[in-house]
Amino acid sequence: MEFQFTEDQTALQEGIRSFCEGRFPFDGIAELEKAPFSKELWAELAEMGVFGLRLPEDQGGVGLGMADAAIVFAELGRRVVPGPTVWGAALASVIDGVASGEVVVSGLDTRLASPAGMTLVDYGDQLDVLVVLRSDGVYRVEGSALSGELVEEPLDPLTPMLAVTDLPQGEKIGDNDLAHQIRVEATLLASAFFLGMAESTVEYAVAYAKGREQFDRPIAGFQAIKHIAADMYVKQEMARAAVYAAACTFDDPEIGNPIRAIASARVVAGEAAMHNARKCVQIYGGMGFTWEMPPHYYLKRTFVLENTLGTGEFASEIVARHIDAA
Amino acid sequence: MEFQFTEDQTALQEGIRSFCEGRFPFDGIAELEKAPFSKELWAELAEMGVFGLRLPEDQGGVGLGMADAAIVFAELGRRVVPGPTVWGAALASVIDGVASGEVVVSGLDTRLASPAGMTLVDYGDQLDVLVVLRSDGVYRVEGSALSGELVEEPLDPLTPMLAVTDLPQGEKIGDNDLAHQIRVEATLLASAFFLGMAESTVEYAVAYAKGREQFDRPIAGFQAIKHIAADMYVKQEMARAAVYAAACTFDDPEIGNPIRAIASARVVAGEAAMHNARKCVQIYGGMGFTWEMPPHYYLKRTFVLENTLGTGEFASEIVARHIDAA
Amino acid sequence: MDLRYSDADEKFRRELRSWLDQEVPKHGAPPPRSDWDARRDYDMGWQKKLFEAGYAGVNWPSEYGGRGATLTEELVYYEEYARAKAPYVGMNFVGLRHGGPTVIAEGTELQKQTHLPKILRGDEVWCQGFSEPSAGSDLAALKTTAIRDGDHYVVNGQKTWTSFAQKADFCELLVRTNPEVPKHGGISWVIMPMDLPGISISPIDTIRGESDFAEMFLEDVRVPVEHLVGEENDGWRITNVTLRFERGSAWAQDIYELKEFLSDMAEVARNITSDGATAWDDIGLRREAGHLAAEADSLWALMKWQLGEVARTGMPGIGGSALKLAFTELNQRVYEFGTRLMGRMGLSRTDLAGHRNGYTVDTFLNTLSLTIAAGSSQVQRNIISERILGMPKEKR
Amino acid sequence: MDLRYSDADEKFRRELRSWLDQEVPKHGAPPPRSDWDARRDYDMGWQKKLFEAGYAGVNWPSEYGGRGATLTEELVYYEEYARAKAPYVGMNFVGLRHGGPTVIAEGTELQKQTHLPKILRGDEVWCQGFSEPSAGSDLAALKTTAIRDGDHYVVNGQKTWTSFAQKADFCELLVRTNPEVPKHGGISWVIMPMDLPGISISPIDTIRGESDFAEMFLEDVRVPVEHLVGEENDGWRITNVTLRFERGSAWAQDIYELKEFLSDMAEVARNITSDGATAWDDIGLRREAGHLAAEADSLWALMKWQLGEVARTGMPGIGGSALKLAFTELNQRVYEFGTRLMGRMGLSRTDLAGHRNGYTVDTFLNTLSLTIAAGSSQVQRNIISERILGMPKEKR
Repeated sequence: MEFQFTEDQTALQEGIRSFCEGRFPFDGIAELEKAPFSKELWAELAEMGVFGLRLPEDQGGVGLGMADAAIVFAELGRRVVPGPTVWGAALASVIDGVASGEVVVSGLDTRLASPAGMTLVDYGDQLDVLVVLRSDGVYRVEGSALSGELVEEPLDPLTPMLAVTDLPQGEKIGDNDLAHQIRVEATLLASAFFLGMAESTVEYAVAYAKGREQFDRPIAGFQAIKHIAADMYVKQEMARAAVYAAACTFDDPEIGNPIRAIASARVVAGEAAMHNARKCVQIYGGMGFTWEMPPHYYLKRTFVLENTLGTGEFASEIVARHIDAA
Repeated sequence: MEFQFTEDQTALQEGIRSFCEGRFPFDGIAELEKAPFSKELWAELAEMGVFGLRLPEDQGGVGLGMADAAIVFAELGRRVVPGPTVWGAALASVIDGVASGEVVVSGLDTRLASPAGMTLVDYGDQLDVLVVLRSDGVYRVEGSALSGELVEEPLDPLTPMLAVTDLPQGEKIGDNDLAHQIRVEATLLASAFFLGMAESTVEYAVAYAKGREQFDRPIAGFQAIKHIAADMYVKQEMARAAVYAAACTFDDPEIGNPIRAIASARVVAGEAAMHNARKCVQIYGGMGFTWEMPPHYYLKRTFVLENTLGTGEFASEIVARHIDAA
Repeated sequence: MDLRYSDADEKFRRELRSWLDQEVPKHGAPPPRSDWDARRDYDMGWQKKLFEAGYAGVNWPSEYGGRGATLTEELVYYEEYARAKAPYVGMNFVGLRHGGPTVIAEGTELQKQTHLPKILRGDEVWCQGFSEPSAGSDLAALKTTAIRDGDHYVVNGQKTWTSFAQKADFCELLVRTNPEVPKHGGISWVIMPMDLPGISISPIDTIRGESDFAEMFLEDVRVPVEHLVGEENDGWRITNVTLRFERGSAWAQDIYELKEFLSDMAEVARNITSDGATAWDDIGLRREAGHLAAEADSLWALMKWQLGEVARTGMPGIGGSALKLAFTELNQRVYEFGTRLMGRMGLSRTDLAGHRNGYTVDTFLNTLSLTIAAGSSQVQRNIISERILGMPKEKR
Repeated sequence: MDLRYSDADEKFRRELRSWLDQEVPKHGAPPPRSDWDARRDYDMGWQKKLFEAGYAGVNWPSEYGGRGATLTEELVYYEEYARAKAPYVGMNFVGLRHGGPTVIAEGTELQKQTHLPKILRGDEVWCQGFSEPSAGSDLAALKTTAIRDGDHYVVNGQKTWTSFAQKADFCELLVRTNPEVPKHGGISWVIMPMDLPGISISPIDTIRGESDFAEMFLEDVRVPVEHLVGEENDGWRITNVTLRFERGSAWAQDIYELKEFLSDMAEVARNITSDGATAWDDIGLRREAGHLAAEADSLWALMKWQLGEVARTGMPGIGGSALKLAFTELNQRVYEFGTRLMGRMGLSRTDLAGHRNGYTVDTFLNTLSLTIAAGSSQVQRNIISERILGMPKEKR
């Protein structure tokens, strides 16, 4: 056992971080908002191996494991990278052309309740394929078959939504086992994305508090602010350990029960992202309530992911179901 | 509308407070622990009007309302006064001799789950009468019919418990309407008791923090401690308003729905008592973990009351049931 | 203790309810956010209707156009207003809730006569010029200066979070009139006409998008000295009067709306079905709704308790900090609950297919500002611990 | 990243599990709390058995009687120990978890040879003499003095929260050897034999009743200078070594127990029936249990992550503060959950009719001390914010 990054993993992390920081710098976010997602961006991400990371090399992938994928997705989360990346990486082995970046894919789980008879599809106007997880299996819907109107003001400015009134049934391409597999893998990747967001909001909040003076000193010197930051840090640390432990368990199920480990990671990482984003807004004070500052992007993306594959509450129930099987 | 104490109510509060402070001073608590409860104490409380407060004068009562009773029970809570006082005041109109102090009564609600096939009866070795609320109505069990062993180490040193293995069925003395009435009244009195405990623990915590020096200053000067205390104060204020509003609503149901108001008060006051007791232990630090200091008595009594008439979670469900009927 | 409304209160309620039932639908839906002229017409037109019907300034003195009624009638007003989902106070917010009450408490007779009737009639829009970029929680650190020049103050500086600055006629402005003394001692409270030369405005986008807030730049703005409220350099005390109003009964309507919103969400939950069960069948969700409603109930009761104090003293007490803290924190939890209930529909800030998803999530975003503005939760906890509980002040 | 135990680890696990399965039942139930002699026999007898079977000091150096194994084997040890519900470490706590590791890190060769084997063999009981009545969170404010007199220190003062003082052979004692310098600079760390004249003991009753803690009064106690560990006046640094152990891997067993306890509570919940449904049928309760288990899982993972760091650096990192904070707070919530589940049975601190009600509520009470002792949650948050996040220190 050596539960630390290997040298290769550190290198992987540095590579993807450097790509994300260059490609999604915060001072370019206003520009990005105009067209948050494009086929070109998808291809760039594919080029970086984001989708094909876990595919065998003979299928055009990189042949790495889920632990490596988690590292990559934590980095995407740190910069709230737009696009249905979680679905892309979870579906690369199911839908041809995703790993190479030729096919833009997103997904939808019909279990997620919504009070209206309407389906919101992330990036629905730009998809080649939408994979729908229904109660009896997995369905493939062609992007061209999706009709509806773009949501006028999506909660997350980097996640445009198509409001589809009549979701086509599509072609059945897999049974419940496949649906389960997709849910599990995508949940882990989403958890890693949450982790990255939880890390970034700690860093932003601490840096801002150090620079912001009130009452003749940096607000970072007030115990109230320090203790909020300390709790944010603890949530980040728990999320990190849980996400990577779940990824290792996925890669090597003899370590433990991957279903429980992934659900636990989902609970803790989702909560870390939400908690830290909200506290980041609070620590930024009035500036945290402005569009021009970073915190709201993290809060909003957290809500998107929270409603993508089942909520944190739902994941808690899964953990409870496996409570005797550590 | 004038939602403030009347002069009479202020006088009532001062009277009962002065009695409780004299009769249950904190430096006499070690003595009290040896025999927390007795027929004499019960008679003294009866003398103060604790049980007969709401009975008409021609039935030997004082003829006051629930708002006045709430004031009295908040004062009992402030000094964690021992004895089945909540039951006594709720049952004075049901069991003869309680108001005058001749008959010691306690109660039991069989709805409260317990993992063992055993019934714990508060002060079970000293009762004249035990009133049992069952799913089909109200039953009277004579104290002499209760057999069992005293619990060796009751959680609350001021609430001895008899572990009764075979609870007698008793004599049916009322239907579900009576059971409902008793539950509602007792819940309100318990909420007032919670309120008093929540107030005391704020006062204790703040006083201790002002006197305790660490890092060359009173710990009351640290923002972390100040903010904990502020939150305790807020919980106390919410509890006070909720309890007295519920009592007024009970006395005058045209104001609103007394069931919802009482359940709301129960939720908020119970939580205030629990939160404030735990934070009081924390602010006392190591001393809060010692038997000789007051905080643990409040924490332990809170657990007793929490398990007396239905938990706070149960009360939340009642509020939800009445959510459309403010 | 008496929570029963008087017969007079109930009579007032019946009349008001019937008037609102008739007038609210007639006033129609608010115009788009970006159409400032139409918004001013909408907000001020509604205020004029209230005034003409005798419902403006319920507890303001009658000699200045108010109803001169009791605080309980004001409470009835807020209840019925919330129940009728009447138009948001909008551009009248600062005048009715801050500026007006401050002028009533501290203004000269002339100031009262000049402004109060106009505020009530919907003829004057006020904005707030308190915060500055480097004076947020530490409001007293403000740097905007007002230097006396004859019978004028010459004002220079920058304000932020100035709501409705674009359409305001007057600004309640905090300025530094004496830079030589410790910061709390040199502040004054003035009424600045917004049509003076030297004022420029730059809108602020909040996390909800375009907003009613702006940055305001002041360059040699000449404000006549008779616009000073109270004594020169006594502005900090006066500000605390204003802030106390903001922390006191000003929340009544919002708390009542919270209770209404929770009832609405219960209704929504009863209509969301999945696998044959409704969301409301989930006992965990019901408990959470009940818990939030219990807290809302207790805040509503606390509001009434504090009104009892105001009735005795004529001024919201320091306890308003407890109400502000508790309300703003609960408010976040309630609308976050609602947003969760909306599921994926909550990912649109626009209402979809007649649902309140957009309203819910947008209001949730707004709740995030309330634990920051008008004294953050951290500042309120300082106030409570120092001024109510007597704990020592922070070492500086 | 690799979370798989090696084949050697698994072999160790099989042997240890089989040994525990055999020996734990044989060692019987612990004696009553008040019978100190019997308790020493019970605790130290068990330690001797561990030692003889080669399971004492799993990662202590083999030259001093330890197993000299890896940190992962130590983790296996804690897992199996918790799973087997083996005897509580009891009187061996200070020696095994604080004093021993500190001597390994900072002691002289002679000190190591003198004490380490005896601690491992169950021949030496240690107690901790750190806290004083006026030096709790501010440990460095301690006043107990040690004045050099020839080849002895003459010690005077009062300690508190000295666990097992009644039966201890040695005390890890913090004393002030230089009162002239700022408080952190004048502290030394000494091993005080408990049979010296001038030591008196007064037991402390905790909120659980009688306890293992005592106040310790020191009057002209003459401690030979060779009992000094490390340099004179370097005690604060050394103390932080000890505290880091206390905040680091020392929690492994407790975290694992938390996971086990939650499984047990799920079992209990499945057996509590009311109106034909079990407590476990309540989706709100299940979610809460699942949420707590998720947090316990993540703490267990964080423990392993930090062990990976210890393996690299040889010392628990400052991150142990995060683990201590998270664990002690979660611990309270888990046992409060258990206590709630027990319903009225939780009102007895004695187990009733074979249920774990007494254990559950008594453990809950104990969890309240853990957010206070060894650096309160407030102190840990200070450490994290200042030493990890680089935020400014409190103004003093």
